[in-house]
Amino acid sequence: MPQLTYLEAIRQGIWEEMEKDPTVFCLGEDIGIYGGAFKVTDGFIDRFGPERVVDTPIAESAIVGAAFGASLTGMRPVAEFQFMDFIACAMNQISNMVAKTHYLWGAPAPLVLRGPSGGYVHGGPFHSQNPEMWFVHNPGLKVICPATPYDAKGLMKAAIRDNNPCIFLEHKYLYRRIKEEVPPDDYIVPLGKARIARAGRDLSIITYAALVHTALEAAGALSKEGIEIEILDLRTLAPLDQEAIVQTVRKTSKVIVLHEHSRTGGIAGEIAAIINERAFDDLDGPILRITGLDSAVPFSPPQEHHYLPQVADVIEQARKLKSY
Amino acid sequence: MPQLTYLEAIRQGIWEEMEKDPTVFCLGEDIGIYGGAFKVTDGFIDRFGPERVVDTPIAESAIVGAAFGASLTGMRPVAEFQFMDFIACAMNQISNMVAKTHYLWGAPAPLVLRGPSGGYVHGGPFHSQNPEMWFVHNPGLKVICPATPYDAKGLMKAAIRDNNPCIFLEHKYLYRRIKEEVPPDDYIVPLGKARIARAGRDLSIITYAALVHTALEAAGALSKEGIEIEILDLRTLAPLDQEAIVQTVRKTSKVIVLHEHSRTGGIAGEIAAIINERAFDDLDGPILRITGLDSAVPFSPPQEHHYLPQVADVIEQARKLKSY
Amino acid sequence: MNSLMSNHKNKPSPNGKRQHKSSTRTYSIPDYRLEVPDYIVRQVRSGDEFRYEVEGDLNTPVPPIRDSNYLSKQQCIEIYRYMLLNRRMETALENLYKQGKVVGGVYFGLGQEACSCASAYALDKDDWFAPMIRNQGSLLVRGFRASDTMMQYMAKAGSPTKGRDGTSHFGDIEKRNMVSPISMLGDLIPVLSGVALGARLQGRNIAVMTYIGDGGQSTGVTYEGINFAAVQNLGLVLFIESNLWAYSTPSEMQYRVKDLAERAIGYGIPGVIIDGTDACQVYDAAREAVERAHGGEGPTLIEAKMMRMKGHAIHDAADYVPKPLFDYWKKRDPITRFENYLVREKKWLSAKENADLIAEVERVIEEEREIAVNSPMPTPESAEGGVYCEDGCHVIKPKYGLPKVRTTKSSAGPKQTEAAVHLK
Amino acid sequence: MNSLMSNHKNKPSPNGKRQHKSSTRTYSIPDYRLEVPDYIVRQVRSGDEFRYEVEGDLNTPVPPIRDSNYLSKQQCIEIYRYMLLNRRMETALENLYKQGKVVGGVYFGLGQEACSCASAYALDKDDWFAPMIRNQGSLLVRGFRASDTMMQYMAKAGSPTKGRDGTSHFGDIEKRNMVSPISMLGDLIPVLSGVALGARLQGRNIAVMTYIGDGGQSTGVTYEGINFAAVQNLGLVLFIESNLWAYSTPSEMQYRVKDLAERAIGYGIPGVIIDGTDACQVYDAAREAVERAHGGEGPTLIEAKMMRMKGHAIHDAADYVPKPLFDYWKKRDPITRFENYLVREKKWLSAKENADLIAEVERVIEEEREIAVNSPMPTPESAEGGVYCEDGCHVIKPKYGLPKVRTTKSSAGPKQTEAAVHLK
Ligand SMILES: Cc1ncc(C[n+]2csc(CCOP(=O)(O)OP(=O)(O)O)c2C)c(N)n1
Ligand SMILES: Cc1ncc(C[n+]2csc(CCOP(=O)(O)OP(=O)(O)O)c2C)c(N)n1
Ligand SMILES: [Mg+2]
Ligand SMILES: [Mg+2]
Repeated sequence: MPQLTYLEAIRQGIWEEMEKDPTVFCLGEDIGIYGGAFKVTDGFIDRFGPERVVDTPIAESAIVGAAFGASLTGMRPVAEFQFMDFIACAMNQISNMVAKTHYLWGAPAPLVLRGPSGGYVHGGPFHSQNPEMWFVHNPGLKVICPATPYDAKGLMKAAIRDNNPCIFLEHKYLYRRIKEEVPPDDYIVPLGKARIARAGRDLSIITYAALVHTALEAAGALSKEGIEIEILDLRTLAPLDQEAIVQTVRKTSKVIVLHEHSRTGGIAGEIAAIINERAFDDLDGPILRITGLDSAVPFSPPQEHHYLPQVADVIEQARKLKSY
Repeated sequence: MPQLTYLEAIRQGIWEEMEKDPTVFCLGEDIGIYGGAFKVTDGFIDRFGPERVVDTPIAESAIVGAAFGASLTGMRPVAEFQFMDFIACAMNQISNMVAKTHYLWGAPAPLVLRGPSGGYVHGGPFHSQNPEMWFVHNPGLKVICPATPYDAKGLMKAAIRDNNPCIFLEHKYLYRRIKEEVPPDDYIVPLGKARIARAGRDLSIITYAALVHTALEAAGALSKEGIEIEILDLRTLAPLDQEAIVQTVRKTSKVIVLHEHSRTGGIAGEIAAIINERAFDDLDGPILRITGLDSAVPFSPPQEHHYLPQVADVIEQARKLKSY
Repeated sequence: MNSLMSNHKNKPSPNGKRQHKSSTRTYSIPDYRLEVPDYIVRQVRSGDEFRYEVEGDLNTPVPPIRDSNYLSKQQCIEIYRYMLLNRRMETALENLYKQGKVVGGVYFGLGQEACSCASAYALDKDDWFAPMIRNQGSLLVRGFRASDTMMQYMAKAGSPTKGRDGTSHFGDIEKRNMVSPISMLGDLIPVLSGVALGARLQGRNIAVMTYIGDGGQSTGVTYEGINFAAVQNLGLVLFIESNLWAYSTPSEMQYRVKDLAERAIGYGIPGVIIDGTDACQVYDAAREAVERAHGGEGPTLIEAKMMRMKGHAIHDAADYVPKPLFDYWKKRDPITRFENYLVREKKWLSAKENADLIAEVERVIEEEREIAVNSPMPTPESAEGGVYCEDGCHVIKPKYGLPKVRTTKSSAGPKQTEAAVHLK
Repeated sequence: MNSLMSNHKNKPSPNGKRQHKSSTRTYSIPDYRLEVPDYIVRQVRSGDEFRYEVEGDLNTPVPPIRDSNYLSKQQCIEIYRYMLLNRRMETALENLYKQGKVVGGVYFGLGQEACSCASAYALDKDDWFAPMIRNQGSLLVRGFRASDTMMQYMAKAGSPTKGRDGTSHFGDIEKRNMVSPISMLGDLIPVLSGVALGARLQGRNIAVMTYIGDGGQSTGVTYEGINFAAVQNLGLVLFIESNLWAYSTPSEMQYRVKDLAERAIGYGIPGVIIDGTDACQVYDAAREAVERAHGGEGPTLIEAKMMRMKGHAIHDAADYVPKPLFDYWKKRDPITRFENYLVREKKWLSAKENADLIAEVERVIEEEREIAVNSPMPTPESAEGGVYCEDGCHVIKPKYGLPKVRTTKSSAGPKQTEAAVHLK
């Protein structure tokens, strides 16, 4: 099986869907001849032509609006945000137009809004954001955050085939840093199903995207101390796999939620609430949060390092919780 | 002391600040001669002139941008959204321009973005929203949600004087429905301090805005059954008064969080996480959530009633939790 | 990529290099009106209060209807009938409101019926459209029933959104090709452009028509959408309904240019001005724009001048509107004028036929009202479900046929790029 | 409320009512260029690939510099010096990048130095401005040090944002009246308008200058901002930096009109075209716009035509740009041309003086580089704090004096309205 980077896996996922289904097309800024700021759609225009690889003006509300409009005619648009930070520029279009459509008037809107998110690359406050919670707290959207090349391809294909608007957050730190064997075949990873990234008995870390790898590294180190960590990779934040969350809590009774976006109002809160509701009696210690700080993401490497969760933070908190 | 409605109290708060401080001015759609869709600024233009009561084009990003720009020159703008639902149209300006300013480059941005939010008036999906969580999850903003006329005036005055950007959500259901004695003097209610709206020993309900009144009504009924509810009115969601939350949990050991916005990603999650972190051992039962459903707010009265938390829901959940 | 309409005249300057070149540019903005009103509205202080005042000549005679280049007698009568239906439906809604049967408010298109009805009348079946709040007449033309709109206002179970939304906020992607509006103004414009993009990918140049107010057009997304359609050469037919007011704000405070049609210049697309109270002008402009769309010639901006003849919604008495403006435009009532045109001028309808037609319309509206009133309220539980399109809830397929796929000799698989990228 | 620039000629039509009125409208868009380039860029297929191709006459001679109506010899030399500083600073940044000292990428204003420097040079001390990413020269003119920008790029503790942000993302509301840009394009425009609004409330008509690219202007917020300034008659001086590219996208795919200055028409404000590589044209246009602003005459849109002479940022080799375009614009290098003008044409600088000036600039940049390199990195903990402006962290007071308050006889207290409202 070929080794693919996370980025190549995403690219392959979109490419295969475009080959297979003529209703799939791409639009976004600089995605044509240039192939996108991160080269995700490199070569697409040569293969599929400018009709299906539409380079747009810099106008995020128009991009989302046009994608939505096209989806109403039965197309499956895949719209790129050059950086997910710019999704705020299309907030109304996404929240009030796209997300509410099916509930209000019954029209399916099978579109994918994708782009790079996340930090750890010194992108500064406007190129490192993790805006997922806005959309998790916006009924009608699916929010997808893959951690591995295999998942990235399979989730992308699932998102394109899904009949709902999907926000697909590609972690830019992972784009070229991780590689794994990815089947060249047509497979999907279903939306809404978490996966155990590592099994363990002592303590669960619930996380997703780049931090799955942080958690894995910490778990490796902790294992040497005899602490066996279970890592739940959520894969999608909406729908959220409540069953999987409850199961891992039942198994380990101790939970750390690890996320990159800023703490207050983050997904850790939602998970804490779910655990309270569904597994209150199974809990053997407080749910700990390891998260980004409550500020913008600072630019300077020492500051960004301090802002973002690190392996050492995970190890420290895990030790603390283990001995609670 | 004169009896004022919630709306009149807000109006008085802004009016007094404008009388006192010539740097305070208002801008927004239809706020001048018309006095605003809800008449909050009725008569302001006659008193303060069109220079300080600026009727703007329909352009929310321009309104927020202009307010922000003016604030950089030492003004204290108070910008109205005709409905808070339309705040999504200014999301980028708020999130990336205004909220990050002080952290990134040290400029204070003393502005207030205010407007009617909330349901219970059959406003339908685009005139009933509670967008507060987007801003709670956006470091740099203060998010204010008064429940009473007294607080509405005092919090408004505090917001105008605050050196940070404040999102001031006025619950439109309360505008003309509740009245209380409001001192005609200059007082403020500090941002970030919750208040006990009713003391009790059996169970805490943590809530804010219109639902404080729902909780009070339920508490009255439950009291007759011998269940004594403590009601914590958060007043501001950012900053969130963690101390007050922890104290009420310590006192009653049982918590219901009651909010109107849709469940997933709501403030109940954040509160659950805080309680877990800071009062885990004090908890004697799962934290229950009574919230809006995970959908848009439907228009039809029976549906809206079903969507929104009601007194009966509170009573039912409180009984359940009491006997946990 | 030249402006379609502009004609650049850069003559060399006479007196040397310190002068700039002759900077006169001429553009074509056809203005089909037979009368160009001349007044402005200002914010003025009067005593202790501010109010709006109108200044200008408000005593000009009512212009005639401009003969259509396209409409037959029968078609004119049909449009007239839709305008009557539109107005009677709104009268019925007003009554339902007074009877306490409406949830929320009622929005009226009074004075704008020609614009709603004659515009939508120019669309083909396969074209798409989206109404704004005042275009309740457009819905009738596109085959929705008056009871649909009435049930929306009454939040009935039988309404197109089953109670979940009100007013003209509903859509139909199956039969009538309508996108549901949302309250936020302007967002529909890129959406309709996207509909045209989708259709074109399926091999069809369709027209996509929507409306925006003189107030709503101030939103940035309006121009993102117009520009997108211009650059992509999509068949957007955008009516700017210049009805002088945006809620309580006169258009003078919304923009600084005389005619919003002039905005078309900056987008390199045709801009046209019409009298929005003249059904023939509305139809002709719409039809020409629709034909351009069908021919793949791109978008058209049509500014229809008229006046909103009631308040913003039923709660609003519009006290802020200077009375003389109402008087002026009342004389230009689109239905009265069209009636005169058909009955007196053209004699295409006898007085009797006209009376019969009006009676028939009233009968229809009464029947529709009955249906609407008799629809039950939705159950509370019907608030649940439908947030997502679950498996099997809809079959999604391209509306106009499978897109043709360009075949290239290009590599069978995606590139394996190691190119430099923005952030690593 | 009439368009400032338009001249409506509505002649009655010759052949009866079926024709529309003569629809020609003329506007003034002064074009100060001494050369109007004539080419277009298109997306074309070549073999298995798509690429951009330029078509047109690229062999025209380089135009002379247009004498300024305002600048003295000394001022010209000063602007020239800033342009040199601008370029050398960017060369230094490129070297720092190669030495691995820069965090993230580097953005260049190569080919655009005249536009950055001569525009900012036209501002008074009390005016405000905000740069975009390529306006690093403007910062120097406004009194920031080259080391400020260098430290930003190296994310140093001594940088204006203390490491929290990079590039030209910093501001100063105390001394230099600069608003920090954010990455999202267009949002600054309403913000600068708001600055002018704030100042006007304090009794001052100031100019507020900012820039937007031929790409960035496609954002809706750009036009919300322009319109706000137009309606409020605020002293916005907006430079559209038409440098042919927006990242990899040619301006032909960004909009469909020939000159973005034409957008001014639709906003009822003056639009001007200049050669952005000619410092004198830039200055004169900026100065006239600033004077309009100071006189309370409202906003001005200035389109500066030039070319981005490097990739989007340092990682981008700009392979997509057709080579002949680079060749064409290389001959129009703003610094070489201005140097020729000062040294050969005007003889305002001898060769020796010019060499001394260049040497002095290089010395300054080297000193600044030293300062910047020697600044420490911030501590990790410095990521914390400052999210809110806590009590006492800033004293907020009106910059230009307390606003004058209108006194009215109106009631001493607010109204107690029971008027009908939107939703109850
Ligand atoms: C983005 C946005 N901001 C504010 C509003 C509130 N609002 C609803 S209608 C309206 C006035 C619209 O005026 P106009 O566009 O001229 O349409 P008209 O009512 O005259 O038909 C306003 C301000 C809105 N719907 N959307
Ligand atoms: C709203 C928004 N969308 C996308 C981007 C990403 N982006 C940054 S610069 C750029 C190109 C800008 O081109 P232009 O405005 O012409 O400026 P230039 O680089 O040519 O100076 C893009 C697409 C952005 N910064 N903001
Ligand atoms: Mg209007
Ligand atoms: Mg550019």
